[in-house]
Amino acid sequence: MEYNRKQVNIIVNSALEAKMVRLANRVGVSGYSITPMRTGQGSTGLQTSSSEGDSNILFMMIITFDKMEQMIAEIQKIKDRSYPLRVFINDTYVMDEKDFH
Amino acid sequence: MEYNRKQVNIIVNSALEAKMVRLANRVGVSGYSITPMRTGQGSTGLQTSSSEGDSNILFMMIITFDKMEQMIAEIQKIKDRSYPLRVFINDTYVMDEKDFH
Amino acid sequence: MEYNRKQVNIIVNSALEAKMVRLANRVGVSGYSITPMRTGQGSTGLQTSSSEGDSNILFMMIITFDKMEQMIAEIQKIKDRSYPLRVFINDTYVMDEKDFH
Amino acid sequence: MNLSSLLIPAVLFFALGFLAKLIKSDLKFPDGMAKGLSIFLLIGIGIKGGVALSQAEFLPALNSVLAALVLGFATPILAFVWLNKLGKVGIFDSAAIAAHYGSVSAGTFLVAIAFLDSMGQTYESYPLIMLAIMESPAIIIGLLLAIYARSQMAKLNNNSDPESISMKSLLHEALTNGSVVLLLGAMLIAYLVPADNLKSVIPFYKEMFMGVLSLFLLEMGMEAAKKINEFKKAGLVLITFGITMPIVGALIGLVVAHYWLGFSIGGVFLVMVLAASASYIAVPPAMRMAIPEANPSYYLTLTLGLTFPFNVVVGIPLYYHIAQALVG
Amino acid sequence: MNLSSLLIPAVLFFALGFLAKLIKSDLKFPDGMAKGLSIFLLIGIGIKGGVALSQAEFLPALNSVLAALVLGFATPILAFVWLNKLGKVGIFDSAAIAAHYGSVSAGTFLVAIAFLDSMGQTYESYPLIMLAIMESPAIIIGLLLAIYARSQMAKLNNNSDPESISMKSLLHEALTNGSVVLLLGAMLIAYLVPADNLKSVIPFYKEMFMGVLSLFLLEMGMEAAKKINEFKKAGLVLITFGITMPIVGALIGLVVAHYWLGFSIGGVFLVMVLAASASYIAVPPAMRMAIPEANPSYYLTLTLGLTFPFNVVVGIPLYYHIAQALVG
Amino acid sequence: MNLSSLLIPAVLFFALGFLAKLIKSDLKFPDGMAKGLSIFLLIGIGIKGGVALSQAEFLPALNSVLAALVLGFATPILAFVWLNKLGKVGIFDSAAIAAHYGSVSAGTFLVAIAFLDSMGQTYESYPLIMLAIMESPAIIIGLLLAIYARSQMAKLNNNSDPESISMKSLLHEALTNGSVVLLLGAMLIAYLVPADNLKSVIPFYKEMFMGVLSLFLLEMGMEAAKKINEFKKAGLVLITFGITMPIVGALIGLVVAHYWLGFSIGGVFLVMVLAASASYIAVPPAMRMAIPEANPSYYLTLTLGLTFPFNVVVGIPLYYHIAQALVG
Ligand SMILES: Nc1ncnc2c1ncn2[C@@H]1O[C@H](COP(=O)(O)O)[C@@H](O)[C@H]1O
Ligand SMILES: Nc1ncnc2c1ncn2[C@@H]1O[C@H](COP(=O)(O)O)[C@@H](O)[C@H]1O
Ligand SMILES: Nc1ncnc2c1ncn2[C@@H]1O[C@H](COP(=O)(O)O)[C@@H](O)[C@H]1O
Ligand code: NA
Ligand code: NA
Ligand code: NA
Repeated sequence: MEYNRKQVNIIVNSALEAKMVRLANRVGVSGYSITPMRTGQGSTGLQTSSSEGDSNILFMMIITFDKMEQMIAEIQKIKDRSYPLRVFINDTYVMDEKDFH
Repeated sequence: MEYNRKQVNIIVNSALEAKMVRLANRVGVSGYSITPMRTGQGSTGLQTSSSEGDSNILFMMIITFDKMEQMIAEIQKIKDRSYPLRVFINDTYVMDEKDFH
Repeated sequence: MEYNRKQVNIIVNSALEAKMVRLANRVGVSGYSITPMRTGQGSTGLQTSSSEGDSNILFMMIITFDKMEQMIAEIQKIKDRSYPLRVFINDTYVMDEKDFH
Repeated sequence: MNLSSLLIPAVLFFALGFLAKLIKSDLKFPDGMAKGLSIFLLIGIGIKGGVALSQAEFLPALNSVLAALVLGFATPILAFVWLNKLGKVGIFDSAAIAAHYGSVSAGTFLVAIAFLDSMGQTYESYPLIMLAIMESPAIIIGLLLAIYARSQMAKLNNNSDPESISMKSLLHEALTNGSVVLLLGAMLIAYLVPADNLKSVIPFYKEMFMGVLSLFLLEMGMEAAKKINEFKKAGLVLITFGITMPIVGALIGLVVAHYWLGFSIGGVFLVMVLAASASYIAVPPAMRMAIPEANPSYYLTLTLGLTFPFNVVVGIPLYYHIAQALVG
Repeated sequence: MNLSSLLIPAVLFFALGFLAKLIKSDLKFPDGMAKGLSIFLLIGIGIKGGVALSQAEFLPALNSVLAALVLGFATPILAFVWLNKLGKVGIFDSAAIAAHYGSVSAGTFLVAIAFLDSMGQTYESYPLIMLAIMESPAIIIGLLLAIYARSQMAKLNNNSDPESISMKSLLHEALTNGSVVLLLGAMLIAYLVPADNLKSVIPFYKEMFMGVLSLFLLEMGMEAAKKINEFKKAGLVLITFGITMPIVGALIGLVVAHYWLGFSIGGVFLVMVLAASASYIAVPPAMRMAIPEANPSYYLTLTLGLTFPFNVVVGIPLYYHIAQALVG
Repeated sequence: MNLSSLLIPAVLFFALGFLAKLIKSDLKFPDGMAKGLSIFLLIGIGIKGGVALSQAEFLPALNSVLAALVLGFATPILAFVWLNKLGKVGIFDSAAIAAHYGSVSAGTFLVAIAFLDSMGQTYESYPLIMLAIMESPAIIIGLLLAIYARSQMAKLNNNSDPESISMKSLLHEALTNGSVVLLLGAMLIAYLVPADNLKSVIPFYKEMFMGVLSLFLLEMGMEAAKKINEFKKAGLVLITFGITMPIVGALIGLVVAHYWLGFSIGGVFLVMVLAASASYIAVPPAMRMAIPEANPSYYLTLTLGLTFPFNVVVGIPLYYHIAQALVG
């Protein structure tokens, strides 16, 4: 358990999924995972997955600290254009250094 | 990454989803997210999502330490009435202080 | 929040789900949870859930440190046989000591 | 009764699903498919029931409803006494399991219909109405038993303040259950809508019905097989109960349908199946909510893993044989 | 207009879903079911439209397309002025909401068709083509309004560099929208494919259509009811708008369909419904992307929680009554 | 061969899906929808096959099965030699890819059937049986090649102990594959069930078949387009293989179907399509499990992103043209 990584989690409406993928490619992360969410409640109201505009995804990347810093800078730009990305970051250990970067 | 929050995760049968929502509203958290799970194994046997009574959800809230303490107290009351909530809590950092509280 | 546990997360193709379940039973963990993922990008390309061979799951176990060490040893054996398991581990606190072990 | 009567798609697809999991096939249904199929089936059966109701005569319909209520209230009490008093099963588990066996399984009922259809055997339409009625009473009985159990427990622990549950929330639990709402709702809709307007949805709900049922049973076969590993935890008392209770239920159903309702072979058989079957879709979430003290793996293992396959493969031809012998 | 005209399965299933959530039933549709059903419906309606198109005469078809474009561009501008200038609603929210009301709701349109069918009332097929056309213009108007809004904001903040959006990406957003692609794509396919080849998919898309619609409306009834709690946040101006805008829209549709297009009662009624309805599937994701500054809970609450139920239950019989009075 | 023969809904929906992703539409199918549709299609095709089997004559049926086995065992070996010996592709990747090309794609086969139907061209029903047979042999060959590869590797590394795999688990992997179980299971059911009993599920599996296929191909068109970005990683050898191997396969199929089985144009064409097609549903999970050393992005990109679209758009009319020239 020596390999520290940052687990960057973004909760965002599924309409912005392609935007997130482009972001990940721009920053050049080694991978990402997308999980659909059934229901979400927040400042923009209840989202219940009845249609694409009403659905959240969890966009998750496990990356190095450096990549995380780049990522945060890019996310900030998107947030500045009023896109409501909800971002939280967990410390994580990875079994294989080369799996996630 | 100065903004510390608690990521409170509750694994619970989907039959109790409405109960969890009421709980979150009672405590007054700023939001929550619900993810369906496909399969779960635990002390109450295998749950494989074949029907509502056979399905788990992950009910997740990112909240302040204070809210977490209130939440835990409320959850304890529900657990005392024998509802099998499986609760685990992660430390997390949020990009925007006002996003999660 | 005194009860420390390890949250062991494995991202793996759904074709290997049964293998993971057997692993968990062999090590003797108290439970596990499986969440389907919609999309994944990594070294083996894009996975978009169009079929079983094209789908990822998140296989998650919350266990003690000792169990985690056993688990990692077993996972390593599987990885040595070239199965691409992506493993990351988070620290977590559990509300009830007896819920997760 | 010859074996070829079991050669109906519904039963064979169930067997295929069961077998698939026994040979450890990696066959999987996508998440939510079983739930989607069961929503379709409940609506389809509700519509059938509503059409039946709109064509029914008042007195026999009323009689059927009464009989359904009697069955729905009596069988779970019998099951509870059996489990708790005779079988020494814990009081909460007994209450929860009893609620499942007092309620009905639409899946089992539909196989029974397919079985009759495959033999060209006619039947009264009243059992369709009874199905919709019989979902709820057992849930109410389950809740009442849990209240009783909690007060017993409180007495035992000298604890004076058992969590009380109001009559209102009790009825709410029983009548707002998702399956009940779909079944009764679709029934009411089919009852209200003029026949001409109903035509537009008939191709969907009627002609596709048996095909959707085959898919549903394929999935349920897999689910039943998955529960088999959990049997060891259940113990002998429960396993015996899971096989003998349906038979006893069927016999009670026989008496009610033959002596009270005076149904023909087909109708008697369907009421037997209703009484013999145990819920594995509608009641589990209700019990999760209402009797958290009970262990869900017991009731799901028993109803889905044992009683459902037993009824589909052994029970249905057996009950038909009995109905024929008595009524025919 | 008598009440029994509302006794069509589509409306009653909507009511059932709505009621289920009002009585707090635990009825749930599996994740993705609503999306799957709406994909089916859009393709089905596209095919209907394509068949209509292949049988249409050129001039009236062209006229309908023009009328659809006029309605699609004019009504969102009206809505925007109403909201922002009269109602003092924020400029971005006004733009986003306007786009929803300028676009159309296929669900509402389908209920209207079921309504006509149940009464044996015939109608022109041109409104089917208009439906496909009317999805996009309002999205474009919404984006243009947002650009305008941003430049207004920039002026206000003495900020000289508003994020500019190219004409190309604007059209892209409007024409690659998933619902638009399905609707126009299926229409084109049905138009191109020789009638004989199309036959193979007809049982699926035509005969099952109303049944699938009933399931979809059941789910949408539940979704509409879930949005009700959010009303308090919306405020009186928006709530009033959500009920009066459809009526105004219907009247504009009436003028266009009657005086310009010269449709019969059925056709006039359908155009009224198109103009009265507001999108809750196609436009929300487009606005999430294009006007992130607007609050999504406003437009989803209004269109799905208020205007959709209003149109289905009150609007449709009302518009028909008006169409009959004027045209009949 | 004129272009209008491609104007069948199946092909056009595939093209629509492909196009939708090329123009970066946000069109999305809900999770699990593609899987659900493919379950339906496999059962539907299995039922067709079972009905065909129950009406087949013994000798030609046996002959077809033998021919299917020969094709299923021979073509993956050819593909392996081609890739590994000629193309210098890594030994594990070669083995895994070979298994995909030795197996078949039900989706491609169904488009071929729709193609024949649209032209009113008849065909033998034996290819339906061959389809069910041809899923498994290539999986077995793939596993055997992997065992061989591992022992080669062990020799290379002077490693004496390659992980051995038993004959039993090898057969298990090939025969419990989800797609194989569905196809063979449904076939067996349709074979066993008396025609009268089967009638109840026919509206579902037969009349809806082409409609469901259109939805499935729409989704697969989107999936194929998504894989296009991955081509650069595949390299020229693999891309060339992905287009020429189907043609070579089709020619082998031609020889087998014409000279050995003596089929008519329709039958020859279908066998060509079987041999030309590559699996993208049944085999990938089997290879994930059995040859973890291979890179899944190669085989999914090739089969789904290249060979499938090639066969649907170019191959099918081409093979038909060849079959006509030779047999007609
Ligand atoms: N405090 C929270 N905890 C967990 N999830 C949240 C929280 N706040 C917001 N979310 C998620 O983020 C989504 C968007 O939030 P919002 O933009 O505030 O409406 C919500 O629909 C939830 O899924
Ligand atoms: N040790 C564990 N790790 C991860 N998930 C667990 C664990 N134990 C239980 N769960 C999840 O919690 C659900 C309920 O657990 P239980 O109430 O013990 O049956 C299970 O179905 C699993 O989804
Ligand atoms: N850096 C990463 N962050 C998050 N998920 C990842 C990452 N890398 C890989 N994954 C996930 O793991 C799966 C398998 O990765 P791979 O074996 O590298 O193709 C991918 O499809 C993703 O779902
Ligand atoms: Na019963
Ligand atoms: Na409108
Ligand atoms: Na092949």
